[in-house]
Amino acid sequence: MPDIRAASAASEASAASAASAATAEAAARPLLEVSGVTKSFGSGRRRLTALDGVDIRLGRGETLGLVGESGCGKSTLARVLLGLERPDAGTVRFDGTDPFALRGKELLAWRRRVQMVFQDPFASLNARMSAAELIGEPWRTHRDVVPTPKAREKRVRELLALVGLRDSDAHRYPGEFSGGQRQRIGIARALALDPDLIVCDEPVSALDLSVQAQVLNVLSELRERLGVAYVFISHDLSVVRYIADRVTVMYLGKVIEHGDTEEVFDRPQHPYTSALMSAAPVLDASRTTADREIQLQGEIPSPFDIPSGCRFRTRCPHAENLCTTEPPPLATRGTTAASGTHTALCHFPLGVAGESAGM
Amino acid sequence: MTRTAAPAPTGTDDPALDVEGLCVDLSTPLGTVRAVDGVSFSVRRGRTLALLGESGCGKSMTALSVVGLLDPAARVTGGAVRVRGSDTLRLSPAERRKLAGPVLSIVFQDALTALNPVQPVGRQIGEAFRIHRGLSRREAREKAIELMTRVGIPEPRERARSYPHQFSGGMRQRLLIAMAVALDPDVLIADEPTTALDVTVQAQIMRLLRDIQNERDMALVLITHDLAVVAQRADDVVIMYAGTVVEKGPVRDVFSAPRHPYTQGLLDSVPEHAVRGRPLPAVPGSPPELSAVPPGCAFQDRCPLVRERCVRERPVLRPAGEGRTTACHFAEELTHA
Amino acid sequence: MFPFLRKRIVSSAIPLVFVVLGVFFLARLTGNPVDLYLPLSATPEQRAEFSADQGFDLSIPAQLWNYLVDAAHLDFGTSLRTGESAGGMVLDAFPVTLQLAGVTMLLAVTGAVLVGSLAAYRPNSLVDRVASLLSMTAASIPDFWFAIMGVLVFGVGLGLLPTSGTLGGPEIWILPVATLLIRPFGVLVQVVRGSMVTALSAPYVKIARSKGAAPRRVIFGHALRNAVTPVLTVAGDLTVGLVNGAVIVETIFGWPGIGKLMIDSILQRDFAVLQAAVLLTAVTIFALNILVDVCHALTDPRVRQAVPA
Amino acid sequence: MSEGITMPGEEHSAGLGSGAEAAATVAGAEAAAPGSGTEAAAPASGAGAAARASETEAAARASRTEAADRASGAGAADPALAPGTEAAPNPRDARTSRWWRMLGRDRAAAVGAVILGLVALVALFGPLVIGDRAQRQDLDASLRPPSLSEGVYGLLGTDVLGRSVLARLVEAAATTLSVAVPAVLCSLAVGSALGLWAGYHGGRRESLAMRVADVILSFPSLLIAVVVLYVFSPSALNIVLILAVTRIPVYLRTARAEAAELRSRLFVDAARTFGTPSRKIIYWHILPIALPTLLTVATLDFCFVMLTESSLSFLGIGIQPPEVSWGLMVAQGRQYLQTAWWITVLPGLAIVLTTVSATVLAAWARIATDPAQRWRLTLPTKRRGASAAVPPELIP
Amino acid sequence: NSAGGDAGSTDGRTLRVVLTQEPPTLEPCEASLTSTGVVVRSNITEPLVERDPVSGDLDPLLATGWKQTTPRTWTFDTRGGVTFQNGEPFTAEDAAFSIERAVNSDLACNVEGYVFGDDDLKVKTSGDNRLTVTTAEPDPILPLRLSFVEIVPRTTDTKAKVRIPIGTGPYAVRDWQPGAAISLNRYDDYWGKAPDFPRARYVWRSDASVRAAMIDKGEAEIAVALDPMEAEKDTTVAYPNNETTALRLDGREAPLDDRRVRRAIDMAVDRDGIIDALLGGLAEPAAQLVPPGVVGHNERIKPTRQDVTGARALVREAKADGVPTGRTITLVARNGMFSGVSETAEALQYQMQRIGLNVKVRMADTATHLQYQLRPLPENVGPIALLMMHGNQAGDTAFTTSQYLLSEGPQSTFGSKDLDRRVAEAGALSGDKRQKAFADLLARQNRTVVQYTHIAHMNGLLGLSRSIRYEPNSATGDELRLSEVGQATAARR
Ligand SMILES: Nc1ncnc2c1ncn2[C@@H]1O[C@H](COP(=O)(O)OP(=O)(O)OP(=O)(O)O)[C@@H](O)[C@H]1O
Ligand SMILES: Nc1ncnc2c1ncn2[C@@H]1O[C@H](COP(=O)(O)OP(=O)(O)OP(=O)(O)O)[C@@H](O)[C@H]1O
Ligand SMILES: [Mg+2]
Ligand SMILES: [Mg+2]
Repeated sequence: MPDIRAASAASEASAASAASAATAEAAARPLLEVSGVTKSFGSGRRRLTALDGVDIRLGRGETLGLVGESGCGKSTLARVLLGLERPDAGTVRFDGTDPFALRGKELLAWRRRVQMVFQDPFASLNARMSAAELIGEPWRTHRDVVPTPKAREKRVRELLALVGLRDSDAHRYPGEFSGGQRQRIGIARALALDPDLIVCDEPVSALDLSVQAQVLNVLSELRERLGVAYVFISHDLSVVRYIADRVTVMYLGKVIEHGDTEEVFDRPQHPYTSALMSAAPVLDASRTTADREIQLQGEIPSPFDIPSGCRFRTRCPHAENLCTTEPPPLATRGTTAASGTHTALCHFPLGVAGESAGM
Repeated sequence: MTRTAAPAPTGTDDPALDVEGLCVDLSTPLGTVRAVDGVSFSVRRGRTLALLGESGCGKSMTALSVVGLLDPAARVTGGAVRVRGSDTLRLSPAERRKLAGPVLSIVFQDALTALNPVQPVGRQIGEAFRIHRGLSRREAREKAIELMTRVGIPEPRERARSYPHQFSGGMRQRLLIAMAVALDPDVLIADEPTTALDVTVQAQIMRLLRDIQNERDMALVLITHDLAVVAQRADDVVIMYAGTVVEKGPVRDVFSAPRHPYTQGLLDSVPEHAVRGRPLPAVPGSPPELSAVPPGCAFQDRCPLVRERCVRERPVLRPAGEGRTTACHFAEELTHA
Repeated sequence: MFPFLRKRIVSSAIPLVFVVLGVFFLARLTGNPVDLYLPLSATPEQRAEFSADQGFDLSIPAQLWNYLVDAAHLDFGTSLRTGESAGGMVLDAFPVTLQLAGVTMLLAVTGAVLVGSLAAYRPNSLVDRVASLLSMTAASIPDFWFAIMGVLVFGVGLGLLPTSGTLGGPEIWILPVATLLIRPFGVLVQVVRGSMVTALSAPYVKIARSKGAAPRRVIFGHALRNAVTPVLTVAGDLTVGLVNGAVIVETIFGWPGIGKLMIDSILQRDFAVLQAAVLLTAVTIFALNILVDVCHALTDPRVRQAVPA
Repeated sequence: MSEGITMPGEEHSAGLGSGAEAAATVAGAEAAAPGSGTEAAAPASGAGAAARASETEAAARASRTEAADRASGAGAADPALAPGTEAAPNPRDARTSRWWRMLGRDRAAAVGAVILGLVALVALFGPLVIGDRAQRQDLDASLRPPSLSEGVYGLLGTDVLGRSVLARLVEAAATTLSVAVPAVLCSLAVGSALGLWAGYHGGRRESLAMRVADVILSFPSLLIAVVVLYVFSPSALNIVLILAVTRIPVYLRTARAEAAELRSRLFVDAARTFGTPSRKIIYWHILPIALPTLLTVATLDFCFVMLTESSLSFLGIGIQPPEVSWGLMVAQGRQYLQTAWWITVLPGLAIVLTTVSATVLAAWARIATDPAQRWRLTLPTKRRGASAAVPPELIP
Repeated sequence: NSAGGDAGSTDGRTLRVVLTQEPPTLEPCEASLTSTGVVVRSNITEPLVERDPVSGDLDPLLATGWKQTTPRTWTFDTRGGVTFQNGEPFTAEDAAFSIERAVNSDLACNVEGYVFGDDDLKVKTSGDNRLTVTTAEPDPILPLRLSFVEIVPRTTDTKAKVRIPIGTGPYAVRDWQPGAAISLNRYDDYWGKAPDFPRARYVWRSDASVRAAMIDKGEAEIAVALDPMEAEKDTTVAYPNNETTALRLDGREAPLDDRRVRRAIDMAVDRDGIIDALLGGLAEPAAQLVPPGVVGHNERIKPTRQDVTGARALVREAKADGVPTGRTITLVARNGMFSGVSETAEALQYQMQRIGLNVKVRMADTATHLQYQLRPLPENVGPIALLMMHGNQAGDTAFTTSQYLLSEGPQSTFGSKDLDRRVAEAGALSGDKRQKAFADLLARQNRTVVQYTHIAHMNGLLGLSRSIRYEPNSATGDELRLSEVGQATAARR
């Protein structure tokens, strides 16, 4: 992507320093550590547990893919990470500090470090603000980041260039951009504060194929050059497989599998993961899925009424009595790649060769 | 035309739906533009035709004009839509209403809003029977329950009294399908029936559609921009770009050997084929605004093969192999690439 | 639905208290009614005696306390003007207003639904534009002017209708109702049109049409019930306006309703009646709001199930 | 239900040909020039190419918009101002002229705007022109019918005190507006502020604000009017205050509903992730979006305020003579309905005309300010489809 | 009750009367309230004596004769053979009871304060037909005062006021539908001449145009208080109603404390213009507070002619002497005082401004207006010119002077010692001397005090359907005698 590289020297410099800092500390402690986060909505009989003891870890410059059925709590987790929602229990540690304990200046400082790219580029940009205003919006609050109007103008141009837009686009309004271009504005806005972590909540699912490719390219380019870490939420498995270093699979508010991307995709341990993989249609007509598709029975249980024991048992092809009574243990399997382990929450994790999706 | 319950005999070569040279004009801020420009395709009973293309290329518009549900801002300015031997575009509204349901039917994408939020779903599903068969409320309800059973809604008798918001997205989509196939239409158009759903649900829906299609021997027009779905589900594919058809043919052939650079680009940008860490080979740019489709080839701005001829001359659909057509001046180059 | 109602009832009762207190104090602000009820030549002693009789010599908090205690026993005092029980007077006057408001709103809503739907079905058609213009004009005609014109034209000029009054056949309703009707009708036509336009462009309407449903079925079977929410809200508020403010119609046509009673008792400083009347209308408005909520819940199953936040 | 479909008289060829399309094509070609010019300078490969291609595309689109605007507006595009030569058109000018053009497209709204403009001019400058004519009495000239022979001031006849009805209409315009406009603005400001705050925060603050609205609504406003106007002085200021207070709930509810809906929008979430304080989110993001609706409500409320003021006059507690408003004129003149219609019909007509104009203009403004609807104004009326809905908050 | 609306159908047997408002009560001791009296007096109940509205003489009614036996005692002979509508015979006991109830009880009857002040009366009966009334002070006009006491049977409640009375009058209440109508039936055992109409029915409309419309439409036979605009119709009759409008100038506040200014205001008013344009020509320019026919009315004082230049000169003169003529005078008027009141106020304001004064109008409601009208007068409100209307129903100037001319009079802002003394003296006189003393008094106020700018002696306007015959008189507004209404057998006038 030569033209992104051709962005101004300033951003190059900041990018370089961020990247080197990230590598230096990466081993020391994870950028993000979420443990036991629980979040529920409503009350009484209408109480809905959206997140139930979720743990995730993310190193600097890493990309974590988050997949799972609709309504399993991915977006809620993202909102917790962004501090938009306060968890009922559990801890969030960002670079060692708990963002929910922060106040005033410190809170603002933390806000600079975590940003979000939203699923819907149409809804997440205020249609009445120009691209420049949108990108500069964070600076209205963080006045010290780019103090002078001149510098802001310059920085907007840099950011536009960084995401592959032109200077002249600065004065256009979102309505005049295509979906892909809008999503780039969203990314540029997320970058305006030089964050360490960007949470992407389904950033490409509203876009069609060719645009999706453009946006994915911008994201991976930035990771390489600026060392940004991503939490990447998607239910398009091929996209996750393409972009993520690790994958976390969620089901009904719980993390049920976690591991390196290749591991999880090639040797899923949890029956749900495996079913998920098999359900995804593949392009290659020779490998039609009809024969090997694991058909899940029944509907996702209501989040108001989560099944006892293993929450997947109602639809699991391998469910046994044990699954009804006992919550499943965390099964860990030795790793193949250099870092991390491959864990699954299951009484009867699938074997290595067994029902692997074998992509 | 009066409805006859018996479906036309299968196996005839008469297409169940034959669209020919369909043109749709759209009034926009910049004047009238042609949103659908000479689209032709036909589909026989029991077969599935996929309409594929980028967002905004006119797929839905084509579908809506076939069923006669266009917005007032749009109107059909040319072409013919033939079902059961008559051109629906030339029928009066009342005659057209007689076709809607028993002959032509459509499933919309957005299951969240496509069901009437204030009516019990049973009533909505049974409505077609009340309109076309004059059944009583109770009979229509029984029919609705049957249909709900068919599409796999558990406890259909109780659920028939529920309202749409009490169903999950996937269930709602199934209800929409039930509604659309209620009267065994000859042709079912499914406009992005799974876009909003996640993979496991999507798989369920596609399976359901396939089963129902086989069972009732319908012609299915499947609109989507998901290549994988097309690859797995369709017999034939029509690829649209900026309101025109750029390539047409059996799915297997088209996907294995695209004869249009746009088809090629689409296939390339699928992440499934990509190597991690390497940039995806995306089709650069975005499609032309409808008000400014350039003279010559509509794809010229984004085409890697663009030549001077493409700017001057609009390529027409030409045969390119058996059962295949393409609209590219340089289709051969792709073939041999 | 019941928790929802319970919550609504509790939270709406609080304003009631404020209204009652507010009226009490506002009424006291208008001054002592003694002069109005004693002959011009009354002596200071007579005035003092009268004040004492009516309890106007007490401090305001003491008066308030007495009032609240009596009100708790459903005793709203006696009217200074007529010497009758204030509660009784108010209850006598109320049905008239309620009937007027009820009939008016019934007609306004039905008419507006018909006209508004027709206009919305073909936006910008001739029908639509005529309906819009007429409804806007109707909504901006001063009502007393319309009433007097009505009396002169239909009552005296054409001799078709009685000029005024409350006793008689259905024809006596025509002019008062028409006068009350014009504004709510004009407003509602526009609201119905607006929300019908939205409803008619909703996807479920497309689905209905794809099933071959005829226009009537589409409008009344599908769109209307979805469009009715804002119409209900507005109609509710318009009814509140009528309950509180049918003064002009009641004045002109001699209908002994609560609006006229209220303004008379304000002008006559007849506090007991005023307080009773305001309390009753406030309760009615409160009930009306609940009714509107219940209607919402009836027409929209989503509201019925909404978890109160 | 197929009004979208027209029956083509003869078979329509699938190719190009319609005039509109040709025009669009020309505009596109024109626009292509600058786009390709810039492209030459930049290197091209990969995603960069993608980005650049869309840039040119966007640029072309922008200039197309202008070109088309010009073409459709004036009917004659100036070739000298072709997009290529035009460095940076002053966006403000362009925007202003676009407003005018959009107004021109809606004949009813244009007429409404002219009427409102006239009323405003008359209200502003009329009193200067007429001097004390509105007050000058001549009991001998009482109740003269409109006539051409009595000079300008006799044009619309005289009232019972022999004052010129024309002069009084002019002076009344000023009073009426000086009551209605501040009343509407006050309630708009207070109600909106409260409603936005309540709607954005939700919870207890929301129910508090809603209860305040309930109290005001269930209070007989006549009582407040009588108390304030009879007990305190019945000045125009007090009428303004009363009207403003009683109308607050309308805006409060509307603003609350809008804010409650907007607070869950993604761009508000986005602003929160930057740490933007709520106050500023309301001001930057919510207010601008809620404003058109609120303004529409305000315009419609304008009508209500004028009518209420008139009803107050009917009950004798409105504007006090010798000040004069349209409402007062209607109310005072009603007893002469049979003998001297012009005293009451003319001010009534003024009220109706003004409010209908305002309503029509408000409907237009809603479309014109909504980027998603605006284009409808460029279509011929018949094909415009549904125009913007009157907001449900149009509560009297 | 068919097409005719509230007032019932046109059956020729029911006399339908449309009033301005519903009577708050029909309690006879409240009959001096116009809205009650117009229904009750001489229709349902009757007094001992009644005053002839035209001649001003007292005529016997339930008393056949009376005389002053001592300076403080009057004896009355009551009429025999009279029965109440409940069938009981009328005796002197009933008369005594009624006087006790109205004047001496704790009911706080309106008539008590209005006619009798604080003084209680001693009432004694001797036999069925003789009644003696003793006053604390000599009272030459006691019979006149007693004409305000309506006679009710002994069975009437003494603790509380009654809403529906029983009397000896020609009509008895049949039915009162609150808010809608009051129906009367002819009392067949009435001692006097039986009225023409067997039934009567009162309804009320506050809007004058609706009342007029009801006559036009044939929904009522009589409509009271029509707008002067209707005067040209042949279905209306004007009658002098004893009301006089005037501006009361508060002589305690500058610039009204200067007599020149007060006189200037008097000269500024265009009485003829106001009467012609605003009052439909239905009034007479006034120069005093009492109209002709009232004892004490002075024939010789003429209404002031409008003289703008003269008035301006006076104001200038006052100003030159340091009177702050620029101070804003508030002209207070009452909504609904008479038809066209707000226009009249505007006209007065304009005319006062033309002579160089600064005037603003304040239209008030009855209660507010009363605060300005009655002592204690409001403080710190600046100079007030109160537009007021005075009705001397009793027919004797004494009722006027005690209220409006005494310097401490309840409705007077100031006065002079000299005038106060003369008022006291005149009150003790009777006959021609009384007339002359009061006439002189009125002229003197115009010369020396100038508290009032008299405007007009008003006329009422009655709507009368062609089917009836009725001659209104000055009492009609307070006492509409249904028995005087006849069927129009021949063409009316
Ligand atoms: N504010 C809220 N109030 C109540 N329930 C909520 C709220 N936010 C989310 N939920 C519920 O929590 C559950 C998880 O929602 P969430 O949006 O996190 O799912 P998701 O995995 O992002 O789904 P999708 O793939 O559809 O975006 C859902 O059942 C949702 O209905
Ligand atoms: N009602 C409308 N008014 C104006 N333009 C419209 C309208 N409906 C569709 N269009 C435009 O017509 C073109 C074709 O739209 P269409 O809905 O057929 O696209 P599509 O291929 O179905 O896209 P998607 O995949 O996003 O559904 C688009 O450019 C769209 O913007
Ligand atoms: Mg989500
Ligand atoms: Mg579509």
